[in-house]
Amino acid sequence: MNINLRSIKNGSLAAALVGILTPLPALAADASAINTGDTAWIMIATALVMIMTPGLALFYGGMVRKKNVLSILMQCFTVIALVSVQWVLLGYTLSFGPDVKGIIGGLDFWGMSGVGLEPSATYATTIPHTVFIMFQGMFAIITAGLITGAFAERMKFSVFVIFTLLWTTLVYDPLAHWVWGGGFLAKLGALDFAGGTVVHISSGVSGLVAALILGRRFSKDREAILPHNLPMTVTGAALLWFGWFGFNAGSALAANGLAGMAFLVTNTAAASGAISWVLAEWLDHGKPTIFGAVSGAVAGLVAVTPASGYVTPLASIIIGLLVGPICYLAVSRVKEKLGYDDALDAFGIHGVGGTIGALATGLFATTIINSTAANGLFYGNPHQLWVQFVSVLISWSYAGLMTFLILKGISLVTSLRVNKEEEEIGLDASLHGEDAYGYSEMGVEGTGVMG
Amino acid sequence: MNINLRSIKNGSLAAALVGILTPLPALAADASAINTGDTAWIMIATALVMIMTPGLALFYGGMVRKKNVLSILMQCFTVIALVSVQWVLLGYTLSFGPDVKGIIGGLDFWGMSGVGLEPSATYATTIPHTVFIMFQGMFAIITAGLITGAFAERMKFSVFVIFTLLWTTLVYDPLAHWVWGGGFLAKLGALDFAGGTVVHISSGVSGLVAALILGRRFSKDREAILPHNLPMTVTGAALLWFGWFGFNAGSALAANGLAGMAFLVTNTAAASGAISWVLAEWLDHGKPTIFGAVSGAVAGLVAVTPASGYVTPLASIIIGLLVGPICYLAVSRVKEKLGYDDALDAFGIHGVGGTIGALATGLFATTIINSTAANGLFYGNPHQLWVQFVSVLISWSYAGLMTFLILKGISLVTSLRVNKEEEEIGLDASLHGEDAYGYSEMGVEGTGVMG
Amino acid sequence: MNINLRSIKNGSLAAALVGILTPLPALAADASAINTGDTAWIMIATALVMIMTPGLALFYGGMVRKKNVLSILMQCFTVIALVSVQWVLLGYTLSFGPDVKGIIGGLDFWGMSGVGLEPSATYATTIPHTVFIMFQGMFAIITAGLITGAFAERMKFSVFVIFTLLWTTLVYDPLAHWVWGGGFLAKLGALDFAGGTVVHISSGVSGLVAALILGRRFSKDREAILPHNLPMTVTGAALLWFGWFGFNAGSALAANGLAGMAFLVTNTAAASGAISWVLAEWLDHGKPTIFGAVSGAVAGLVAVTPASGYVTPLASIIIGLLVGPICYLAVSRVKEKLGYDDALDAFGIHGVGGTIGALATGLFATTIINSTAANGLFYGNPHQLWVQFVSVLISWSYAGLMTFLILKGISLVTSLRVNKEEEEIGLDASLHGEDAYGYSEMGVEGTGVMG
Amino acid sequence: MKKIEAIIRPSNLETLKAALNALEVRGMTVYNVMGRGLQKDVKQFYRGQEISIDLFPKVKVEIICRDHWLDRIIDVILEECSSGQIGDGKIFVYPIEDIIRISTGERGDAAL
Amino acid sequence: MKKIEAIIRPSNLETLKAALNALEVRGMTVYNVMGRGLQKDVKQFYRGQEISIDLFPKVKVEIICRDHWLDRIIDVILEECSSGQIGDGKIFVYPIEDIIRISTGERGDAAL
Amino acid sequence: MKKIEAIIRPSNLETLKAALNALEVRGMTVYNVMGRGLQKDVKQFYRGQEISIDLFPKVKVEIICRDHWLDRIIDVILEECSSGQIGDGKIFVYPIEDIIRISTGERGDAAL
Ligand SMILES: Nc1ncnc2c1ncn2[C@@H]1O[C@H](COP(=O)(O)OP(=O)(O)O)[C@@H](O)[C@H]1O
Ligand SMILES: Nc1ncnc2c1ncn2[C@@H]1O[C@H](COP(=O)(O)OP(=O)(O)O)[C@@H](O)[C@H]1O
Ligand SMILES: Nc1ncnc2c1ncn2[C@@H]1O[C@H](COP(=O)(O)OP(=O)(O)O)[C@@H](O)[C@H]1O
Repeated sequence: MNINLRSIKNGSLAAALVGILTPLPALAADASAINTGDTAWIMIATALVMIMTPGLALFYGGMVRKKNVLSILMQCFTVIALVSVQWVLLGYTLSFGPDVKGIIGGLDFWGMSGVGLEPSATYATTIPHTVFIMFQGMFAIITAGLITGAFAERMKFSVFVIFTLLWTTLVYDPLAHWVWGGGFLAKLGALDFAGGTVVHISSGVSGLVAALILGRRFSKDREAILPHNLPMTVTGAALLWFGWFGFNAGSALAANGLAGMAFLVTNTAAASGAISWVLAEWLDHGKPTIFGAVSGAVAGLVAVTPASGYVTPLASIIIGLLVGPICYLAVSRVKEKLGYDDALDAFGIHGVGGTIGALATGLFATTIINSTAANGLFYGNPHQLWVQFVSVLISWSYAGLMTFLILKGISLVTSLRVNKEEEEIGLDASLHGEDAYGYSEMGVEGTGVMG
Repeated sequence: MNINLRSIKNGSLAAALVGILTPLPALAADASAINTGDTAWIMIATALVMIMTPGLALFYGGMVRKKNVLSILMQCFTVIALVSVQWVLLGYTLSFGPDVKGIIGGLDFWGMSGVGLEPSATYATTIPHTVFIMFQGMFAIITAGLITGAFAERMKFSVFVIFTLLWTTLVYDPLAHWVWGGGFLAKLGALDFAGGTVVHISSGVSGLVAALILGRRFSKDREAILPHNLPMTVTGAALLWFGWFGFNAGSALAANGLAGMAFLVTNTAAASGAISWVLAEWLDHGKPTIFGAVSGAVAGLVAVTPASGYVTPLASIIIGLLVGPICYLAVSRVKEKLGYDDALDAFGIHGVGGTIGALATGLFATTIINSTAANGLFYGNPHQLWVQFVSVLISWSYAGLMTFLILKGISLVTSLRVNKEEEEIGLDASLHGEDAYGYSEMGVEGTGVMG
Repeated sequence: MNINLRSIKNGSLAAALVGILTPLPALAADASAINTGDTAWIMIATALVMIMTPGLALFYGGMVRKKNVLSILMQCFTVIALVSVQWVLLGYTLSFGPDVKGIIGGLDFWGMSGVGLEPSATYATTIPHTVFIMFQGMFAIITAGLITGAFAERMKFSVFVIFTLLWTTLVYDPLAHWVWGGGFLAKLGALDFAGGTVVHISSGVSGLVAALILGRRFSKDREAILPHNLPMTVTGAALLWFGWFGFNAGSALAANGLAGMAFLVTNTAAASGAISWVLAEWLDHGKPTIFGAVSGAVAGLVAVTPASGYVTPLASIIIGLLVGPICYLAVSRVKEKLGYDDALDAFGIHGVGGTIGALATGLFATTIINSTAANGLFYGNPHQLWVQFVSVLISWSYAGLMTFLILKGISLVTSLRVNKEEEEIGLDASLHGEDAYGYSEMGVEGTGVMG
Repeated sequence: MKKIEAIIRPSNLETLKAALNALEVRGMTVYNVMGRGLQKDVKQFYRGQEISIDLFPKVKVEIICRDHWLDRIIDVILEECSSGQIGDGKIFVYPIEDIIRISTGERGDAAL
Repeated sequence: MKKIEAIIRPSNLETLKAALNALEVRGMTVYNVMGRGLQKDVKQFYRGQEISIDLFPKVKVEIICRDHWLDRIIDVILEECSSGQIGDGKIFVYPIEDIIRISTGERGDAAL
Repeated sequence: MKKIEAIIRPSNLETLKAALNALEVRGMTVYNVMGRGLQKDVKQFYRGQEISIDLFPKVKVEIICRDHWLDRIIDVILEECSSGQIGDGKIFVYPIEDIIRISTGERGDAAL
């Protein structure tokens, strides 16, 4: 307020407008509390999580047909842009603002008001508040991005924009508050180090619901749909693995021993996930594939996400070995059987893998790794498994129900899908008026007629 | 010298040769002053800025025709190699050596003489001098790289090599000194946190001048030229966004609250730049494009660069919302009207965006964010806007004039462009004797006849 | 043990199973010794080294024919997965466990037993033990990955899996122990800052031997084999350069002045390597190529690897200028002459470049840069050159011999190569049952018949 | 013997292949082409620059067959690829003088 | 009816398309091909290994037309695509027996 | 004059080009095609989903030649490209009515 007044005293109205949302140092902790090492680590961890969403765009983009690759990149890029702005205006404060009845965060930080150069008084008190905000913001971004894999190659872009804004505000922000913002699941004692429920179950289950509501792609029944560029998918997977170090080890919110252990188990879980998926398919149909290897690695990363701050190296290997074959069966058998068109397996990998990880945390968590946390079943505390189960159940139900309501709501106003002809032409040309590879594949050297 | 003597005493002549340029710890500050957190942050920030130039290569490379993509990659890679060496030999000391009349830096540090393991006595005194040198060096590299977008698909490679060496020495190094090395613009009080004038205006305006001097591509009038690989362009944009965190937040030269705030505003400006560009084109021609989204994000990043250490989160959103539509009009309308062939819009995005950013800094800068800096117009200090305007004017004039002189000079010796036939064949084959995609697109599995 | 007991006391058998490999804080140093800045730097350096192997996959993948690109990506990804697990189970302790007669490390740390949140008592005592373990693990991964370039486009995948596991255990782990784990080469005084012998000579020479044993690709004599995607190769090279900052500067194991200097010389050596290779080919056949530029950069990075903690900036430029032309001649002349099919020049660049670097360290090393190390010949200490020569000789012999034995051993059980028809079809389809680019290049929009 | 060239929409290839299979017509060669005809231009936009696209991706299916098969194959193509919309494509029929199977050197009908 | 196959330089495609448009000849099918002829080899270099390239990227434009259009179209192609340099390309003329428009089943001239 | 279309395995292209060179037959146009015939399907797998591939990458070499050259060229193709295995490919021979060299406007044999 005082700033606001000052600026008006300065006779500048614009300043009033701007000033209104400028920091009120008053509200914040002491700057001297900042630890440069922790700050350096979380800033770079934030950059690492940021690059995961473009990584996801390549991971998904390589899997679709050439005529739809831009629509995938556009969806992921749009998520980054929209959620980045939503987060500083509203999302952060809904998730991490002062707890209101365990349900949602208060509006104290809307538009970054009261956010200065100092640490937050509540969270990550050794790093600037802004760094904590950005780190958490990148989680909100990628979570909304993950869903896109389920309804790829058929959703209208305009619908996608509305859906993303509603979903991140009504689904992600509350869930993040419940688990990390001092909400009721936190009070319940649910363990979710880096987002098994908040990130992977919420996006995976929402994806499944979206896939069911939108229905199958027309071409799906006519022909098999092959990835148009697997090297692109592998590149994306590599960026995901790379960024996941920031995702999990950054969730320690400091450059300490816990971060180091989270880093290690993240890597071994990814590795054993890749190994177990490839072994499963090798036994099943006789060929070890790179598509299987990267899928398994991502499954391993998903599964270890909630566990990464609580389990031992060996446990992480076991988690990876478990999740690979299960996700392989989910995408190669169950999906076929039930017939839903989860195009790029957002549910099959993130929904299933996140659930396995959340429950495995209830088995393998140990206070030896994290004295501030709890033991799991294998360390003599069966109750934790129950708590994990409850939090999984709540995440599934809430994400599923809300996604259903949001999409049904939108469908009252407009159809969710492009029409058959647009789908045949491809979303790149029909929705975005672009070609991914110009004419170049046609040997006419990327040229067209000027309009 | 003493080292030199010592080595000769050691009876090794070669040592004299090598030793001559070895560190003279005498000159430097106390090593105990090093802060490991700041050092960790600036080292990684340096790596982040380094990856921006390959990112730029992909961003630009995807926009050209298949037959020219290698020439783009070659130019960017050549810039990295040449400027890296020029910087340690001469560039750094010209930019950051002891100020000589506010115009240029002294030669004290040529060839890294006097540079040891300790911090500089003048700059970033909490990190090793070498780290500051490398961080600044990466800025010199990408700046020279940005220009290439303007004269893409037609400049001779030999000419490019000469131009790059002259330009970085005669244009970049002095400008960097004026603004960051204690030169006269610094004394004038110009605010340029991470390089709106030094990096973006200088490269953008130089690009425009180069495009005018070289003239339009022959094929430009015959046909529209489409990007041959937009996913490559999107990947490059993602790496740019990723690296820009190091570019802007690293410019705090410490892992502190200011770095955190710079990180945050960098992200929101990029996001709102993408949103505003896409909205502009959506309204203008009816299609939201991924090419527009990434172009807008880059425009937002460019515009926030000079402001990133001085403005509030909300201001960064406003800056992003402003720059998107303006750059969109610059590249889609103004360029057509005036008819210059700024092939990949180096001027349209960096020249225009950098100018907007530099001026916006004069509007939105506030001592609330950076107490060591000044307020802008909206915070009651109209003078700052004037200072910004002057620094913009000087950057435009100097970069434009020098680029004109350098290219005219070279054109006295040789023609700047490849001939029409070479342009038709493509620069990859005609200048570099390579094909980007081998024969593979021709289905003959990447094979040829052995010579 | 005590943990083991506790868990059993807790009545959980599974815990016994898991607990057995959980940390024994007893063994470790004091957590308070952790420096957050050093920890932040080494964690991110570890992530940087991790991304090098996918970078290598792209670097190599772009060089092969379209029909084999997935086999390359699969080999690199498999290396990451297998060695990640091997390292925590066995590799780390063999390399860095308590020295046994200078030959190998003891088994104290097998399966990460005795590894907690604290620093190691022996290595990098300012960062958590886990961080040191992961950093070193990434070196083991990329080393095994480098070899694949030599036998590309023809090795059976099953053979590759066995080979990798045996090679990393029998070749890499002992070598790492000899040089970095307190083994006999360390005692000898060999200088190898980041892995000239352990990483590059070992992989390069092993590659040469493997190429000789496997023999030439059938198609090699029929036709020239062109890179199917040079932009992919350039992207990979960029990631390698980017990651190499973590590789070399991270090897200081702290965020200090030595790290900063290693960072600087790494960059200049890469740059001058690129320059000298391009100049060499420009003079030789008249065209400067991007393939040459990236090859030279990698050669420069390889050569500076062992020297990066010991030499001055100028020395790094000289090293880069030397290694470019020599490697160029190795791959363009020597290989042709001798007729071995080192498909992607693993030996020509890593074997040759690593050898040059190891010897150059014996010339240019100076205690001015690293007071804890030794001077080289040019600083009056000829003995160091002799020591370097011996360590090179030992690395060549050991890596060469062991690789020979391992492959001969495997060939007793099964043939090492795919058959001629599988080679013609391409390894992607014949070994992995996948196509890199689906049908998309065929204009039928990435579709096939459902099985 | 005749040569049939059918230029069709890419999305019809799989169903056409299946239908020909049912007829036990397996032999075919497929081309990736761009076609222009009555189908009207579409607009694309790159950084606001409007491009009018008049070449559309098509697939050409080439089938060499004995004369008495000609009509049956044409009928199958019409059945599978006709939506009644402009842009469905065309069938061209050409004379052919000789066929040789490379693997065996057989000539004429025997080579099919 | 005739089939005209013109193998041209890729850089001539746009101007040829425009010229044919002016003639109201819209129907065409375009192929991406590689050609060898009198044009002499060029050298490429990969890590110092010399490669001699003798196949050059060309574009094939295929036009089916009524007989009386043949010469006019050939003239246009010669006008737009001839630089007098080796490598300009060739025009091949073939007989064609029948045409069917898939969308309607129309045959012969009517199908064009 | 005749038009020869040889559909061959990609791996035979280089040797065929060399052999034709020896015969001083340089002119040719090469197409990147997919072919189906007697060659039997192969299986691929994407995330466990089985795909059966029945189109294989082939290369089509098109050579226009004077009539008396026909057999010699066919013999060379048979020599270089025949492994006796199914999938070696086919040679098709077509009539051609006219040839024009674009650079000079020459017609008929002179244009070759
Ligand atoms: N005169 C022609 N010569 C060669 N190809 C043609 C001709 N007319 C049409 N085609 C091919 O047939 C395709 C479909 O033709 P079009 O006129 O667009 O629709 P329709 O087949 O319904 O008439 C075109 O894209 C082109 O490839
Ligand atoms: N005998 C031939 N058979 C098939 N295609 C040919 C033949 N001769 C030339 N061509 C095609 O025509 C193109 C141009 O021919 P070329 O001899 O290089 O120049 P010009 O057309 O001026 O004679 C070649 O690249 C090739 O695609
Ligand atoms: N009836 C046909 N029409 C057009 N192309 C054909 C026909 N039969 C075969 N081909 C082409 O010839 C190639 C090889 O034929 P295929 O039957 O597989 O082996 P072979 O040549 O030994 O008989 C096929 O891939 C296809 O491209």
